[in-house]
Amino acid sequence: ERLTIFAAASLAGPLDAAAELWSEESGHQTALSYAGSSVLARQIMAGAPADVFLSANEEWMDAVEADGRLVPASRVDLWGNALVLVSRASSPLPLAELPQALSDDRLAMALTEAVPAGIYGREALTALGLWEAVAPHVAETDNVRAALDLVALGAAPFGIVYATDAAAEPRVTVAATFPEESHAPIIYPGAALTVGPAEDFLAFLQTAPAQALFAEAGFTGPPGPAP
Amino acid sequence: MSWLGPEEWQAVALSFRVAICAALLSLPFGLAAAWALARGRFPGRGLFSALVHLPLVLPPVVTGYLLLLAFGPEAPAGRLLDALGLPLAFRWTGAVLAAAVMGFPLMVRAIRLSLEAVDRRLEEAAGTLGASRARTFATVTLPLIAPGLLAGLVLAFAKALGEFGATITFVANIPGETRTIASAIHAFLQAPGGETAAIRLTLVSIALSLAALLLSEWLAARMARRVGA
Amino acid sequence: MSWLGPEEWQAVALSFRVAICAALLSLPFGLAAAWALARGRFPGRGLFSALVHLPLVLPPVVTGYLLLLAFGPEAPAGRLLDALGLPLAFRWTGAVLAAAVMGFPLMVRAIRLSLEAVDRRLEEAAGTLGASRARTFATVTLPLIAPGLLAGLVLAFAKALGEFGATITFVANIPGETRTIASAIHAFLQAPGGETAAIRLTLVSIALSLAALLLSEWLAARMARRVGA
Amino acid sequence: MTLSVALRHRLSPAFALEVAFDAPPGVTALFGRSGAGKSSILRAVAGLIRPDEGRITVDGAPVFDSAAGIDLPPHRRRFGLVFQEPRLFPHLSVARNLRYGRRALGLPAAPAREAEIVEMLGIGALLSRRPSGLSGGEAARVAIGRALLTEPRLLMLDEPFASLDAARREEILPYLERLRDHAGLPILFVSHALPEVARLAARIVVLGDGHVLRAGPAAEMLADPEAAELLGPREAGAVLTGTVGATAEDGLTEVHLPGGTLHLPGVTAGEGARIPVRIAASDVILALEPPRGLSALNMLRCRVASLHRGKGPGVMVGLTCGPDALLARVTARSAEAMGLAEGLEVTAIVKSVAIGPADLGGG
Amino acid sequence: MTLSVALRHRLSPAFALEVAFDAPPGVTALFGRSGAGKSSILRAVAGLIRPDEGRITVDGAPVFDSAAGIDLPPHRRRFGLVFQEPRLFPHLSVARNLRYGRRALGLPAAPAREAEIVEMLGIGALLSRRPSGLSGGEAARVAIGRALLTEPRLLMLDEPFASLDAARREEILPYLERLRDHAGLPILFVSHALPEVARLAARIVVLGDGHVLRAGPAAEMLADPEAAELLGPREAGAVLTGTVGATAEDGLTEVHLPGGTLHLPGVTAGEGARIPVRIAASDVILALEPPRGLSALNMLRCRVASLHRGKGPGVMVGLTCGPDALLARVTARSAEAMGLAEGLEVTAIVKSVAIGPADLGGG
Ligand SMILES: Nc1ncnc2c1ncn2[C@@H]1O[C@H](COP(=O)(O)OP(=O)(O)OP(=O)(O)O)[C@@H](O)[C@H]1O
Ligand SMILES: Nc1ncnc2c1ncn2[C@@H]1O[C@H](COP(=O)(O)OP(=O)(O)OP(=O)(O)O)[C@@H](O)[C@H]1O
Ligand code: MOO
Ligand SMILES: [Mg+2]
Ligand SMILES: [Mg+2]
Repeated sequence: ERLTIFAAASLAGPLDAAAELWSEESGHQTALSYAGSSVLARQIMAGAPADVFLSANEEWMDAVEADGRLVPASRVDLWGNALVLVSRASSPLPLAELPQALSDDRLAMALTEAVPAGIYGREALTALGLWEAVAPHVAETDNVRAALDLVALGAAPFGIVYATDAAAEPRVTVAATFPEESHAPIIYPGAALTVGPAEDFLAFLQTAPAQALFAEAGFTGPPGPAP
Repeated sequence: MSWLGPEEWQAVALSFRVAICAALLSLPFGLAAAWALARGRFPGRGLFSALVHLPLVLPPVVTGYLLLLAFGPEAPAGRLLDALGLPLAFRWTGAVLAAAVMGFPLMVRAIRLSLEAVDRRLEEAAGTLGASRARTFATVTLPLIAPGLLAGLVLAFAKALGEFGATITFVANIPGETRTIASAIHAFLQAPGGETAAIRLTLVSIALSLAALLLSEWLAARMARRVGA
Repeated sequence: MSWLGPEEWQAVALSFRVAICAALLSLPFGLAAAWALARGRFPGRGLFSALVHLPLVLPPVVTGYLLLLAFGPEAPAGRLLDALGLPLAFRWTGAVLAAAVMGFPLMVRAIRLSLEAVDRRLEEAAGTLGASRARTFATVTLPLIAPGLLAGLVLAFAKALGEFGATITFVANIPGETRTIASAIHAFLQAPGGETAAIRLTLVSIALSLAALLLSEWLAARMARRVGA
Repeated sequence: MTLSVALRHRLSPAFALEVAFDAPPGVTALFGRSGAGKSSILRAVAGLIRPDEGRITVDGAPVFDSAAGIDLPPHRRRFGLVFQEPRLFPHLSVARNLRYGRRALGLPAAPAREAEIVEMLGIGALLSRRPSGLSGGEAARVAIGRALLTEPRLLMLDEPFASLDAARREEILPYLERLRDHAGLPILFVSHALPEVARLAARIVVLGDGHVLRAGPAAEMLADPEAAELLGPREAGAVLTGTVGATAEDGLTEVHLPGGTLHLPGVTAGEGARIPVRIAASDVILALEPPRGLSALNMLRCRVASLHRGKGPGVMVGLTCGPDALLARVTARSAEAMGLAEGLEVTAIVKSVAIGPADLGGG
Repeated sequence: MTLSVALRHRLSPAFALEVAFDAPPGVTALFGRSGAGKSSILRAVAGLIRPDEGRITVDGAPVFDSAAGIDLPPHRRRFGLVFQEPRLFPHLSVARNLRYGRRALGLPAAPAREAEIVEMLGIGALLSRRPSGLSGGEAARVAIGRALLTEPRLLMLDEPFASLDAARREEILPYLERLRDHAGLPILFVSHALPEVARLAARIVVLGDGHVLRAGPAAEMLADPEAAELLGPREAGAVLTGTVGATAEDGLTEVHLPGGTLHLPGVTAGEGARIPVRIAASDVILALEPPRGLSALNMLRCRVASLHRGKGPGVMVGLTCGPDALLARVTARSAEAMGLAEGLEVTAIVKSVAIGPADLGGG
């Protein structure tokens, strides 16, 4: 019997490893379908035969929950992440100096009204009083990886991405990390859509060996118990 | 290409199967649509043409959503097909449908251009020689539009290899079932550190399409030589 | 359509501009490539054909990525164009390039099909009447492939309207500069509750393409009437 | 089997067809200047044009009837048509072009018939070739063969010999004559060459500007000085019917006419057969009395029936030679010098060799 | 200006061209059976086929020379070619088809010339139409006009009259004659109709299977009993040159030949002009002594020069009438009955009306 897991694309690396581990332990096969959270959520709401949903943001999980697709009480916050400013230069940059440092250049971000990383970034910049100044310079991308690519390839000097992305890209360095309080907590919620093995898998993801895999990729632990 | 992992091989094999099926499956429909557009004189021809072009005009994700709405497991059409033993949602068959739909405007246009270039006087001649309309179509029109059919197949095949927006939206990205090369590449590009795997798959994709293209060019050259053009 | 907000209007206007420019810009190149493929006999023709088809085969994101590599501000080609006063990065001009590249295989194939259907004997006749090769091309070949050129323009225009993967990857999504309808639709779809806005823009997109299609069908019908076919 | 055509069709603001004629078994020639509407009539009969109005029937059974709403598609009419251009299928070999019709009609292969037609048309060496490299005349011949092999119940030929040399024509004409004489099917034949028309056709329909200017039996039309104007004075002539007699060692065959005996070369019909003989008006010399010491062997005693002065310096003389009508074209000066007048007895001298195979029916 | 052609070219494993001939100013007819290679030669001369080997020169200047690596593209040769098929540009009106060449060559518009050609070809009513609806003959005429209007330095016509009626031919032939006589350009003329060839051509090149079977001046070729076999016996005849004399009231013009005077209708050349007159061998009757009371006006005193028995029942009689050579075709029986032998004096009788405008040069 195969467990179908719909997961946000940004989880790919450590999740593959975790799923393999769990398969060995439980004897269950897994099939991981990666895509953007929005796509996954809509598919689930259209009746997709998924057993587990791992979202990169809470809103899409909320939407799926409101649609009555979740196994009651199975929703759990699994991981957290940090938001960082990356650049190709190796020197750190105080966030306050970002507008000047940008001058006429572009700041790469995921879509600031649609994609979680972009939404968090805008929230943080606003909280820091920098949004007005940088907004005209923002180059929005479809997903956070594309924003990272713009920086990696030198198209934009700065970008705002997750710490996990920055860790995997040798061509960029972290110039600054956004203070945790400048944005809503970055939470990756998970939930079971079917009873049985799906719930077991969610439980497994919370075990130490699984969490270690994610920590290695730069994810932080769950920010406290689920609300 | 032993440097491809088993999951990647799976994606390559699936992509190939999906692309072939999509190209062949859309051929008769493409031919019918091209015929209607090239030869038909019916009200709403303009609208029909627009409908055919729609998958080109809409962002692929939108097309994918529309397919999901129409053929999803909870949509009436989807249920019907399911009952008929042809489930689409989140199956490779759905990937075929998505790829076919996305390549449809390309196929229709290629066939239509060929159809419009057919010398109608040859069809007249076939009629006076005793060939019914169906026979004339099969023995005169069809061979004469072979270049267009071939071009349509190549375009549909290539498009199917490259298509992921509608596919991933309609049937997700499930290894072995709906994870095509393009979906895999896309997923790899979204995950940290996936570039090398993405490049590997991209090269496979290019190789596949190159093979298809060379085959089609060879076929086209043979046909042209036979016609002596 | 007062139900569109000013930002949306901007996206519509920009999309229109990008699509028109992409279609027209790629026309001469498409013609040259189609000519080489239809008439040329040079080594590497198969590879060239594969290269032309590449944007169809590759996931759009990959194409966008490759464009970024080739024409990014740090790439030599990008620098050169920048120095020549044609900056592409994060500019609507870059969106035009991305759309043109994505539509290129479609345009080339349409023109090529028409070229292959041209009766070469008419070109011979033009030569014996004193027309140089260039003149023959301009006065005989070009008018005869008009259906293919028109089809190529329509396909490129439609594709440009629907294209966002390569565009957003290459030039991002900057309101007023590179946020086309397709990018906007895609963005709306990424957030819960964005559907109505997405549907509005989708309808505009359909209307635009319908207008372009009807125009092209009308032009094609006029041409056909003039030739009396 | 008889074809009846009556139709009205506007092709353009400037040109309309309005014709009615019958075509009984045998050859009916459509004759007329370029643009007169000959090809358009064939297209309408074949079902490729749908006339605005009219009726096209075969033995009374309509294949088209605008009033009754009948319009059989071309393939159900079973009318063969050799178009003015070859229209060969470029994707099929010559052999498959030839067999196309039989296969479409579900007729069994006819190797003997096919071999005969291929032989007659001289296209044996072309069978495996594609049409694209064929010469103009080669393509025309394949097109003729393709139509003949379908065994149609009506055959239409649109200037089939236009691009063929005289020798090739001589090889195809006897075949058409046999077809005409034995198959009992109506043949519509468009040609600008009156010798061919005269040789093949039993009836002539002269067309002008979409209308029938004149129609009637070929013999009458060709011998009618007035119709001769339409056909072109140089082409006018009479068609007489004679009985084949003995053939001498030197190859000349006697053909007996009521007014006398002709000695003709190249007659292939058997003794006793009745064959048409065309004598062009310009090939006839008139003499007041039978001359001697002349190389011309054929002399007929005739009586002047009519004299028509045309626009030029020529006079068309209608003659009756027994029951047959003959035409002679002489200069006005000769007519005067000889005192030609109605009722005068004259000798019509015809060179044997002026009557070549093209003017000889049967075969 | 003289065209010299010498080339070798393999078109297919089964067919190769290997020809050499000269075409001086005036008309050179290419004559030969279907598939003989006529059109292929025109294509090579026009630059549409690149021969494997050879030289094509105009007054010694090569337009093609395989040894020297010269191969002018078609448009730089300035050779006009009327193809066997019309090949009109479908996207241009008839008028713009006609003007295409002048515009391509940058020649100034020539309204008078254009009007003259349009009038001659009878295509005035078609000018604003597209080629697609034209009849076969209409399209052929437009194609002729299109080539004529480019004022080429060499003109090639590939069966230009194949789909035209006799009357239309009579309207175009005089134009070609004027062109031939006044423009001083070589004209290569492909035709299956020997009367046309005889009327227009100064030289005849007979082709067979890609080779030149025989070539020479038209008068010699047509009067040479041996060449007559190649041209087809029914088409053989002599071309004599006569001096135009007075035209009588009845429209007959005297044409003086050394052997006598002919009275011919339809002569349009002025008094004193020297014109060629073609007399077909089958139109000549021989008499031992001048007969009387005959409608034929033209009698020439001649001497029998040669007798050739062909395969059939005919004998080709070569005659010398003064310095002119004449051919007569009679039956063997007549030849025997008359005791025809070399040196015998005979009277050659020719009907005036047998010599139509098609056989009359000048104009
Ligand atoms: N591309 C080709 N491939 C093979 N054979 C060819 C090709 N072109 C011409 N031929 C052959 O060469 C021969 C000469 O052709 P061409 O067209 O010159 O003949 P033609 O004398 O003009 O005949 P026609 O009077 O029928 O027009 C023909 O037998 C033809 O089949
Ligand atoms: N589709 C059309 N539109 C306008 N005129 C047409 C059309 N088809 C034919 N005609 C005209 O109708 C007339 C008759 O054409 P048709 O082809 O029947 O002539 P035809 O007698 O066969 O002449 P030809 O001997 O030159 O082949 C011509 O003047 C032609 O221009
Ligand atoms: O996987 Mo996401 O929701 O595009 O960051
Ligand atoms: Mg016609
Ligand atoms: Mg030819």
